Amino acid sequence: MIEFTKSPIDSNAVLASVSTPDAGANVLFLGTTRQFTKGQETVQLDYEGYESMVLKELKTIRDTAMERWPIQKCSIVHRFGTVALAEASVAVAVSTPHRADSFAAAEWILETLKQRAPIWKRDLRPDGYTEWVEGNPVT
Amino acid sequence: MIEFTKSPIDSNAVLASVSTPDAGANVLFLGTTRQFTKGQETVQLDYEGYESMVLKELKTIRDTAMERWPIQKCSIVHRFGTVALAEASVAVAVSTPHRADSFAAAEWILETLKQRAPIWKRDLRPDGYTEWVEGNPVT
Amino acid sequence: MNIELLLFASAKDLFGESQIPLKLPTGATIADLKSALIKRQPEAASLIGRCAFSVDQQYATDDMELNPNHEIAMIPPVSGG
Amino acid sequence: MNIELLLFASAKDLFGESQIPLKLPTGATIADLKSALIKRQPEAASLIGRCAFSVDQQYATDDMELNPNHEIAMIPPVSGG
Repeated sequence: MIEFTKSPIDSNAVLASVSTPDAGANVLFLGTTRQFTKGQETVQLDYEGYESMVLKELKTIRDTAMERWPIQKCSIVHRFGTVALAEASVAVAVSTPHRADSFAAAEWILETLKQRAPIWKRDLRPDGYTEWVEGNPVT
Repeated sequence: MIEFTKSPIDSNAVLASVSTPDAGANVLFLGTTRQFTKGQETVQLDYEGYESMVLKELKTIRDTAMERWPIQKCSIVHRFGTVALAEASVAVAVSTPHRADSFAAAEWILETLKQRAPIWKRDLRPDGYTEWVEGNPVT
Repeated sequence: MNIELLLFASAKDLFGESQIPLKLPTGATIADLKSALIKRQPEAASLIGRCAFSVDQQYATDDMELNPNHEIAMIPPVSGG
Repeated sequence: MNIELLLFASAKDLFGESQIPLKLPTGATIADLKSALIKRQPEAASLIGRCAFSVDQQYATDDMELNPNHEIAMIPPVSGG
Protein backbone atom coordinates (compact mmCIF):
# COMPACT_ATOMS: atom_id res chain seq x y z
CA MET A 1 0.00 0.00 0.00
CA ILE A 2 1.52 3.28 -1.22
CA GLU A 3 -0.83 6.25 -0.83
CA PHE A 4 -0.84 10.04 -0.79
CA THR A 5 -4.28 10.90 0.49
CA LYS A 6 -6.48 13.69 1.80
CA SER A 7 -8.38 11.27 4.08
CA PRO A 8 -7.43 10.50 7.69
CA ILE A 9 -5.02 7.57 7.87
CA ASP A 10 -6.61 4.28 8.93
CA SER A 11 -3.70 2.88 10.95
CA ASN A 12 -5.45 -0.44 11.39
CA ALA A 13 -5.71 -0.89 7.61
CA VAL A 14 -2.04 0.03 7.17
CA LEU A 15 -1.01 -2.53 9.79
CA ALA A 16 -3.32 -5.18 8.31
CA SER A 17 -1.79 -4.58 4.86
CA VAL A 18 1.59 -5.96 6.02
CA SER A 19 0.27 -8.95 7.98
CA THR A 20 1.48 -12.37 6.83
CA PRO A 21 2.26 -15.75 8.44
CA ASP A 22 5.80 -15.38 7.03
CA ALA A 23 6.58 -12.49 9.39
CA GLY A 24 7.31 -12.57 13.10
CA ALA A 25 7.83 -8.84 13.50
CA ASN A 26 5.57 -5.97 12.49
CA VAL A 27 6.38 -2.31 13.09
CA LEU A 28 3.97 0.55 12.53
CA PHE A 29 5.23 4.12 12.82
CA LEU A 30 2.79 7.02 12.97
CA GLY A 31 4.00 10.59 12.72
CA THR A 32 1.44 12.79 14.46
CA THR A 33 0.91 16.53 14.78
CA ARG A 34 2.60 17.72 17.97
CA GLN A 35 1.14 20.69 19.83
CA PHE A 36 4.40 22.32 20.98
CA THR A 37 7.77 22.60 19.21
CA LYS A 38 10.43 24.49 21.18
CA GLY A 39 7.70 26.33 23.10
CA GLN A 40 5.87 27.41 19.92
CA GLU A 41 2.27 26.23 19.73
CA THR A 42 0.87 24.57 16.59
CA VAL A 43 -2.90 24.54 15.93
CA GLN A 44 -2.81 22.38 12.81
CA LEU A 45 -0.50 21.43 9.94
CA ASP A 46 -1.25 21.80 6.23
CA TYR A 47 0.55 19.51 3.83
CA GLU A 48 1.08 20.01 0.13
CA GLY A 49 2.83 17.63 -2.24
CA TYR A 50 3.80 17.00 -5.85
CA GLU A 51 1.44 14.08 -6.02
CA SER A 52 2.68 12.06 -9.01
CA MET A 53 6.28 12.42 -7.85
CA VAL A 54 5.44 11.61 -4.22
CA LEU A 55 4.00 8.28 -5.35
CA LYS A 56 7.09 7.52 -7.46
CA GLU A 57 9.47 8.44 -4.63
CA LEU A 58 7.58 6.41 -2.02
CA LYS A 59 7.66 3.37 -4.33
CA THR A 60 11.41 3.85 -4.87
CA ILE A 61 11.95 4.13 -1.11
CA ARG A 62 9.95 0.95 -0.52
CA ASP A 63 11.80 -0.96 -3.27
CA THR A 64 15.18 0.15 -1.95
CA ALA A 65 14.24 -0.86 1.61
CA MET A 66 13.11 -4.28 0.34
CA GLU A 67 16.52 -4.78 -1.27
CA ARG A 68 18.36 -3.81 1.92
CA TRP A 69 16.32 -5.76 4.47
CA PRO A 70 14.40 -9.07 4.31
CA ILE A 71 11.02 -7.34 4.30
CA GLN A 72 7.88 -9.39 3.65
CA LYS A 73 5.55 -6.45 3.13
CA CYS A 74 5.82 -2.69 3.37
CA SER A 75 3.25 0.12 3.26
CA ILE A 76 3.75 3.88 3.24
CA VAL A 77 0.87 6.36 3.50
CA HIS A 78 1.19 10.15 3.69
CA ARG A 79 -1.58 12.69 4.01
CA PHE A 80 -2.02 16.03 2.34
CA GLY A 81 -4.35 18.88 3.29
CA THR A 82 -5.10 19.79 6.89
CA VAL A 83 -3.95 17.48 9.70
CA ALA A 84 -5.34 18.26 13.16
CA LEU A 85 -3.46 17.88 16.47
CA ALA A 86 -2.59 14.27 17.37
CA GLU A 87 -3.72 13.08 13.93
CA ALA A 88 -1.29 11.12 11.77
CA SER A 89 0.38 12.77 8.78
CA VAL A 90 2.39 9.68 7.88
CA ALA A 91 2.22 5.94 8.50
CA VAL A 92 4.94 3.40 7.70
CA ALA A 93 4.45 -0.32 8.30
CA VAL A 94 6.86 -3.17 7.64
CA SER A 95 6.80 -6.86 8.40
CA THR A 96 9.95 -8.98 8.57
CA PRO A 97 10.84 -12.48 9.81
CA HIS A 98 12.89 -11.06 12.71
CA ARG A 99 12.61 -8.08 15.06
CA ALA A 100 15.74 -6.01 14.48
CA ASP A 101 15.12 -5.69 10.72
CA SER A 102 11.60 -4.35 11.22
CA PHE A 103 12.80 -1.47 13.42
CA ALA A 104 15.82 -0.66 11.25
CA ALA A 105 13.84 -0.71 8.00
CA ALA A 106 10.94 1.40 9.31
CA GLU A 107 13.31 4.01 10.73
CA TRP A 108 15.30 4.18 7.49
CA ILE A 109 12.11 4.58 5.42
CA LEU A 110 10.95 7.48 7.62
CA GLU A 111 14.34 9.15 7.48
CA THR A 112 14.58 8.80 3.70
CA LEU A 113 11.01 9.99 3.18
CA LYS A 114 11.79 13.13 5.18
CA GLN A 115 14.90 13.73 3.05
CA ARG A 116 13.42 13.02 -0.39
CA ALA A 117 9.61 12.98 -0.71
CA PRO A 118 8.43 16.23 -2.39
CA ILE A 119 6.06 17.16 0.43
CA TRP A 120 5.88 20.46 2.32
CA LYS A 121 4.12 21.48 5.49
CA ARG A 122 2.97 24.78 6.87
CA ASP A 123 2.07 25.22 10.51
CA LEU A 124 -0.79 27.35 11.75
CA ARG A 125 -0.19 29.16 15.04
CA PRO A 126 -2.78 30.35 17.57
CA ASP A 127 -2.48 33.97 16.35
CA GLY A 128 -3.42 32.90 12.82
CA TYR A 129 0.14 33.28 11.52
CA THR A 130 1.21 30.51 9.18
CA GLU A 131 4.51 29.68 7.50
CA TRP A 132 6.26 26.94 5.59
CA VAL A 133 8.35 24.82 7.91
CA GLU A 134 12.04 25.13 6.97
CA GLY A 135 12.77 21.78 5.33
CA ASN A 136 15.65 19.63 4.15
CA PRO A 137 17.27 20.59 0.82
CA VAL A 138 17.27 17.51 -1.42
CA THR A 139 20.81 16.65 -2.45
CA MET B 1 -1.79 -0.14 29.55
CA ILE B 2 0.05 -3.17 30.97
CA GLU B 3 -1.76 -6.46 30.34
CA PHE B 4 -1.19 -10.19 30.32
CA THR B 5 -4.29 -11.53 28.63
CA LYS B 6 -5.87 -14.61 27.10
CA SER B 7 -7.83 -12.48 24.57
CA PRO B 8 -6.58 -11.53 21.10
CA ILE B 9 -4.61 -8.27 21.19
CA ASP B 10 -6.56 -5.24 19.93
CA SER B 11 -3.66 -3.40 18.25
CA ASN B 12 -5.83 -0.37 17.59
CA ALA B 13 -6.60 -0.01 21.29
CA VAL B 14 -2.91 -0.37 22.18
CA LEU B 15 -1.97 2.34 19.69
CA ALA B 16 -4.80 4.61 20.85
CA SER B 17 -3.65 4.20 24.46
CA VAL B 18 -0.40 6.07 23.71
CA SER B 19 -1.90 8.85 21.57
CA THR B 20 -1.35 12.42 22.82
CA PRO B 21 -0.89 15.88 21.27
CA ASP B 22 2.47 16.04 23.11
CA ALA B 23 3.93 13.32 20.89
CA GLY B 24 5.08 13.54 17.29
CA ALA B 25 6.20 9.93 17.00
CA ASN B 26 4.30 6.74 17.76
CA VAL B 27 5.70 3.26 17.30
CA LEU B 28 3.70 0.07 17.59
CA PHE B 29 5.50 -3.27 17.49
CA LEU B 30 3.56 -6.51 17.07
CA GLY B 31 5.25 -9.86 17.49
CA THR B 32 3.28 -12.40 15.46
CA THR B 33 3.36 -16.19 15.10
CA ARG B 34 5.59 -17.08 12.16
CA GLN B 35 4.82 -20.22 10.17
CA PHE B 36 8.39 -21.31 9.44
CA THR B 37 11.53 -21.12 11.59
CA LYS B 38 14.67 -22.56 9.97
CA GLY B 39 12.51 -24.76 7.74
CA GLN B 40 10.49 -26.14 10.68
CA GLU B 41 6.74 -25.50 10.43
CA THR B 42 4.75 -24.13 13.36
CA VAL B 43 0.98 -24.65 13.55
CA GLN B 44 0.36 -22.52 16.66
CA LEU B 45 2.14 -21.29 19.77
CA ASP B 46 1.01 -21.81 23.35
CA TYR B 47 2.15 -19.30 25.95
CA GLU B 48 2.29 -19.78 29.70
CA GLY B 49 3.38 -17.18 32.23
CA TYR B 50 3.80 -16.48 35.94
CA GLU B 51 1.02 -13.94 35.79
CA SER B 52 1.58 -11.80 38.91
CA MET B 53 5.32 -11.60 38.20
CA VAL B 54 4.80 -10.87 34.48
CA LEU B 55 2.74 -7.81 35.42
CA LYS B 56 5.42 -6.62 37.88
CA GLU B 57 8.22 -7.15 35.35
CA LEU B 58 6.37 -5.39 32.52
CA LYS B 59 5.73 -2.39 34.81
CA THR B 60 9.40 -2.32 35.80
CA ILE B 61 10.44 -2.46 32.13
CA ARG B 62 8.05 0.38 31.28
CA ASP B 63 9.25 2.52 34.21
CA THR B 64 12.90 1.95 33.30
CA ALA B 65 12.25 2.86 29.66
CA MET B 66 10.48 6.04 30.76
CA GLU B 67 13.55 7.03 32.78
CA ARG B 68 15.89 6.39 29.83
CA TRP B 69 13.91 8.06 27.02
CA PRO B 70 11.51 11.04 26.92
CA ILE B 71 8.44 8.82 26.54
CA GLN B 72 4.99 10.37 26.78
CA LYS B 73 3.07 7.12 27.04
CA CYS B 74 3.93 3.44 26.88
CA SER B 75 1.82 0.28 26.70
CA ILE B 76 2.87 -3.37 26.82
CA VAL B 77 0.45 -6.24 26.24
CA HIS B 78 1.35 -9.95 26.12
CA ARG B 79 -0.94 -12.88 25.48
CA PHE B 80 -1.09 -16.26 27.10
CA GLY B 81 -2.82 -19.42 25.89
CA THR B 82 -3.00 -20.39 22.23
CA VAL B 83 -1.88 -17.90 19.58
CA ALA B 84 -2.71 -18.82 15.98
CA LEU B 85 -0.52 -18.15 12.92
CA ALA B 86 -0.10 -14.43 12.10
CA GLU B 87 -1.80 -13.46 15.38
CA ALA B 88 0.05 -11.18 17.79
CA SER B 89 1.57 -12.61 20.97
CA VAL B 90 2.97 -9.26 22.09
CA ALA B 91 2.31 -5.57 21.43
CA VAL B 92 4.50 -2.67 22.53
CA ALA B 93 3.53 0.94 21.84
CA VAL B 94 5.40 4.12 22.77
CA SER B 95 4.86 7.77 21.97
CA THR B 96 7.67 10.33 22.15
CA PRO B 97 8.18 13.92 20.99
CA HIS B 98 10.74 12.84 18.36
CA ARG B 99 11.18 9.89 16.05
CA ALA B 100 14.50 8.31 17.01
CA ASP B 101 13.49 7.88 20.66
CA SER B 102 10.30 6.02 19.76
CA PHE B 103 12.15 3.38 17.75
CA ALA B 104 14.99 3.00 20.28
CA ALA B 105 12.64 2.72 23.27
CA ALA B 106 10.27 0.21 21.63
CA GLU B 107 13.15 -2.00 20.54
CA TRP B 108 14.75 -1.90 24.00
CA ILE B 109 11.44 -2.80 25.66
CA LEU B 110 11.00 -5.80 23.36
CA GLU B 111 14.56 -6.96 23.91
CA THR B 112 14.28 -6.62 27.70
CA LEU B 113 10.90 -8.34 27.81
CA LYS B 114 12.37 -11.31 25.93
CA GLN B 115 15.26 -11.47 28.42
CA ARG B 116 13.30 -11.03 31.66
CA ALA B 117 9.52 -11.56 31.51
CA PRO B 118 8.64 -14.97 33.06
CA ILE B 119 6.79 -16.22 29.98
CA TRP B 120 7.32 -19.47 28.10
CA LYS B 121 6.15 -20.71 24.74
CA ARG B 122 5.65 -24.12 23.27
CA ASP B 123 5.30 -24.66 19.54
CA LEU B 124 2.96 -27.17 17.98
CA ARG B 125 4.22 -28.83 14.80
CA PRO B 126 2.14 -30.36 11.98
CA ASP B 127 2.82 -33.93 13.24
CA GLY B 128 1.32 -33.06 16.64
CA TYR B 129 4.70 -32.90 18.36
CA THR B 130 5.07 -30.02 20.79
CA GLU B 131 7.98 -28.76 22.85
CA TRP B 132 9.08 -25.79 24.92
CA VAL B 133 11.10 -23.35 22.89
CA GLU B 134 14.65 -23.12 24.26
CA GLY B 135 14.65 -19.73 25.94
CA ASN B 136 17.03 -17.18 27.46
CA PRO B 137 18.34 -17.96 30.98
CA VAL B 138 17.62 -14.93 33.18
CA THR B 139 20.84 -13.59 34.63
CA MET C 1 12.05 25.79 -26.73
CA ASN C 2 9.20 26.55 -24.38
CA ILE C 3 8.88 24.70 -21.11
CA GLU C 4 6.47 24.94 -18.21
CA LEU C 5 8.03 24.86 -14.74
CA LEU C 6 5.91 23.49 -11.88
CA LEU C 7 6.22 25.30 -8.56
CA PHE C 8 5.28 24.20 -5.05
CA ALA C 9 5.05 25.55 -1.51
CA SER C 10 7.45 28.49 -0.87
CA ALA C 11 8.47 28.61 -4.56
CA LYS C 12 4.83 28.91 -5.58
CA ASP C 13 4.36 31.73 -3.04
CA LEU C 14 7.48 33.56 -4.25
CA PHE C 15 6.60 33.43 -7.95
CA GLY C 16 2.87 33.86 -7.27
CA GLU C 17 1.99 31.02 -9.64
CA SER C 18 1.90 27.21 -9.53
CA GLN C 19 3.32 27.00 -13.05
CA ILE C 20 5.43 29.42 -15.12
CA PRO C 21 6.42 29.34 -18.81
CA LEU C 22 10.11 29.73 -19.67
CA LYS C 23 11.81 30.16 -23.05
CA LEU C 24 15.16 28.31 -23.17
CA PRO C 25 17.62 27.59 -25.99
CA THR C 26 17.50 24.08 -27.46
CA GLY C 27 19.76 21.75 -25.48
CA ALA C 28 19.46 23.83 -22.30
CA THR C 29 20.22 22.04 -19.03
CA ILE C 30 18.89 22.35 -15.49
CA ALA C 31 21.81 24.72 -14.80
CA ASP C 32 20.64 26.96 -17.68
CA LEU C 33 17.09 26.81 -16.33
CA LYS C 34 18.30 28.03 -12.94
CA SER C 35 20.17 30.96 -14.51
CA ALA C 36 17.08 31.94 -16.51
CA LEU C 37 14.95 31.78 -13.36
CA ILE C 38 17.31 33.97 -11.37
CA LYS C 39 17.43 36.48 -14.25
CA ARG C 40 13.64 36.60 -14.29
CA GLN C 41 13.25 36.87 -10.48
CA PRO C 42 16.56 37.93 -8.82
CA GLU C 43 15.06 37.86 -5.29
CA ALA C 44 14.47 34.11 -5.76
CA ALA C 45 18.21 33.39 -6.09
CA SER C 46 18.62 32.26 -2.48
CA LEU C 47 15.63 29.90 -2.60
CA ILE C 48 16.68 28.55 -6.02
CA GLY C 49 20.07 27.72 -4.54
CA ARG C 50 18.40 25.52 -1.93
CA CYS C 51 16.00 23.86 -4.38
CA ALA C 52 16.31 20.58 -6.22
CA PHE C 53 14.79 20.10 -9.68
CA SER C 54 12.94 17.13 -11.07
CA VAL C 55 12.42 15.91 -14.62
CA ASP C 56 9.51 13.55 -15.22
CA GLN C 57 9.07 13.12 -11.45
CA GLN C 58 12.67 12.14 -10.80
CA TYR C 59 15.40 14.23 -9.22
CA ALA C 60 17.71 15.58 -11.91
CA THR C 61 21.32 16.77 -11.85
CA ASP C 62 22.42 20.20 -13.10
CA ASP C 63 23.85 18.82 -16.34
CA MET C 64 20.64 17.11 -17.44
CA GLU C 65 19.49 18.29 -20.88
CA LEU C 66 15.87 19.33 -21.13
CA ASN C 67 13.34 18.89 -23.90
CA PRO C 68 9.84 20.35 -24.31
CA ASN C 69 8.13 17.04 -23.49
CA HIS C 70 9.66 16.87 -20.02
CA GLU C 71 7.61 17.62 -16.91
CA ILE C 72 9.95 19.88 -14.95
CA ALA C 73 9.50 20.99 -11.34
CA MET C 74 11.33 23.06 -8.76
CA ILE C 75 11.51 21.28 -5.39
CA PRO C 76 12.08 23.53 -2.34
CA PRO C 77 13.59 21.94 0.80
CA VAL C 78 11.12 19.18 1.75
CA SER C 79 9.33 18.87 5.09
CA GLY C 80 7.15 15.77 4.86
CA GLY C 81 6.76 13.21 7.60
CA MET D 1 10.69 -24.35 57.70
CA ASN D 2 8.27 -25.47 55.01
CA ILE D 3 8.07 -23.63 51.74
CA GLU D 4 6.09 -24.17 48.56
CA LEU D 5 8.04 -23.80 45.32
CA LEU D 6 6.09 -22.71 42.21
CA LEU D 7 7.07 -24.40 38.94
CA PHE D 8 6.42 -23.38 35.33
CA ALA D 9 6.83 -24.71 31.80
CA SER D 10 9.69 -27.25 31.46
CA ALA D 11 10.26 -27.26 35.25
CA LYS D 12 6.60 -28.12 35.82
CA ASP D 13 6.87 -30.95 33.26
CA LEU D 14 10.06 -32.31 34.84
CA PHE D 15 8.71 -32.37 38.41
CA GLY D 16 5.21 -33.33 37.29
CA GLU D 17 3.65 -30.68 39.54
CA SER D 18 3.01 -26.94 39.41
CA GLN D 19 3.94 -26.57 43.07
CA ILE D 20 6.10 -28.69 45.37
CA PRO D 21 6.61 -28.54 49.16
CA LEU D 22 10.19 -28.41 50.46
CA LYS D 23 11.51 -28.63 54.00
CA LEU D 24 14.52 -26.34 54.55
CA PRO D 25 16.50 -25.32 57.68
CA THR D 26 15.67 -21.88 59.11
CA GLY D 27 17.79 -19.21 57.40
CA ALA D 28 18.17 -21.26 54.20
CA THR D 29 19.07 -19.32 51.05
CA ILE D 30 18.23 -19.74 47.36
CA ALA D 31 21.52 -21.67 47.04
CA ASP D 32 20.36 -24.10 49.76
CA LEU D 33 17.02 -24.45 48.00
CA LYS D 34 18.80 -25.41 44.76
CA SER D 35 20.86 -28.07 46.58
CA ALA D 36 17.75 -29.52 48.19
CA LEU D 37 16.01 -29.63 44.80
CA ILE D 38 18.91 -31.43 43.12
CA LYS D 39 19.03 -33.93 46.01
CA ARG D 40 15.33 -34.61 45.57
CA GLN D 41 15.45 -34.87 41.76
CA PRO D 42 19.05 -35.42 40.52
CA GLU D 43 17.99 -35.50 36.83
CA ALA D 44 16.81 -31.87 37.22
CA ALA D 45 20.34 -30.61 37.98
CA SER D 46 21.01 -29.36 34.45
CA LEU D 47 17.72 -27.47 34.21
CA ILE D 48 18.14 -26.03 37.72
CA GLY D 49 21.53 -24.69 36.65
CA ARG D 50 19.87 -22.72 33.85
CA CYS D 51 16.98 -21.46 35.99
CA ALA D 52 16.56 -18.20 37.85
CA PHE D 53 14.59 -18.00 41.09
CA SER D 54 12.16 -15.37 42.24
CA VAL D 55 11.05 -14.30 45.70
CA ASP D 56 7.77 -12.40 45.92
CA GLN D 57 7.72 -11.95 42.13
CA GLN D 58 11.21 -10.47 41.92
CA TYR D 59 14.38 -12.12 40.69
CA ALA D 60 16.51 -13.17 43.66
CA THR D 61 20.23 -13.82 44.05
CA ASP D 62 21.67 -17.09 45.42
CA ASP D 63 22.47 -15.56 48.81
CA MET D 64 18.95 -14.35 49.51
CA GLU D 65 17.56 -15.74 52.79
CA LEU D 66 14.15 -17.31 52.60
CA ASN D 67 11.26 -17.30 55.04
CA PRO D 68 7.99 -19.26 55.02
CA ASN D 69 5.93 -16.21 53.99
CA HIS D 70 7.82 -15.75 50.73
CA GLU D 71 6.30 -16.73 47.40
CA ILE D 72 9.17 -18.60 45.74
CA ALA D 73 9.32 -19.70 42.10
CA MET D 74 11.73 -21.43 39.76
CA ILE D 75 12.06 -19.58 36.42
CA PRO D 76 13.31 -21.67 33.48
CA PRO D 77 14.94 -19.82 30.54
CA VAL D 78 12.23 -17.46 29.28
CA SER D 79 10.82 -17.35 25.75
CA GLY D 80 8.20 -14.62 25.71
CA GLY D 81 7.75 -12.11 22.93
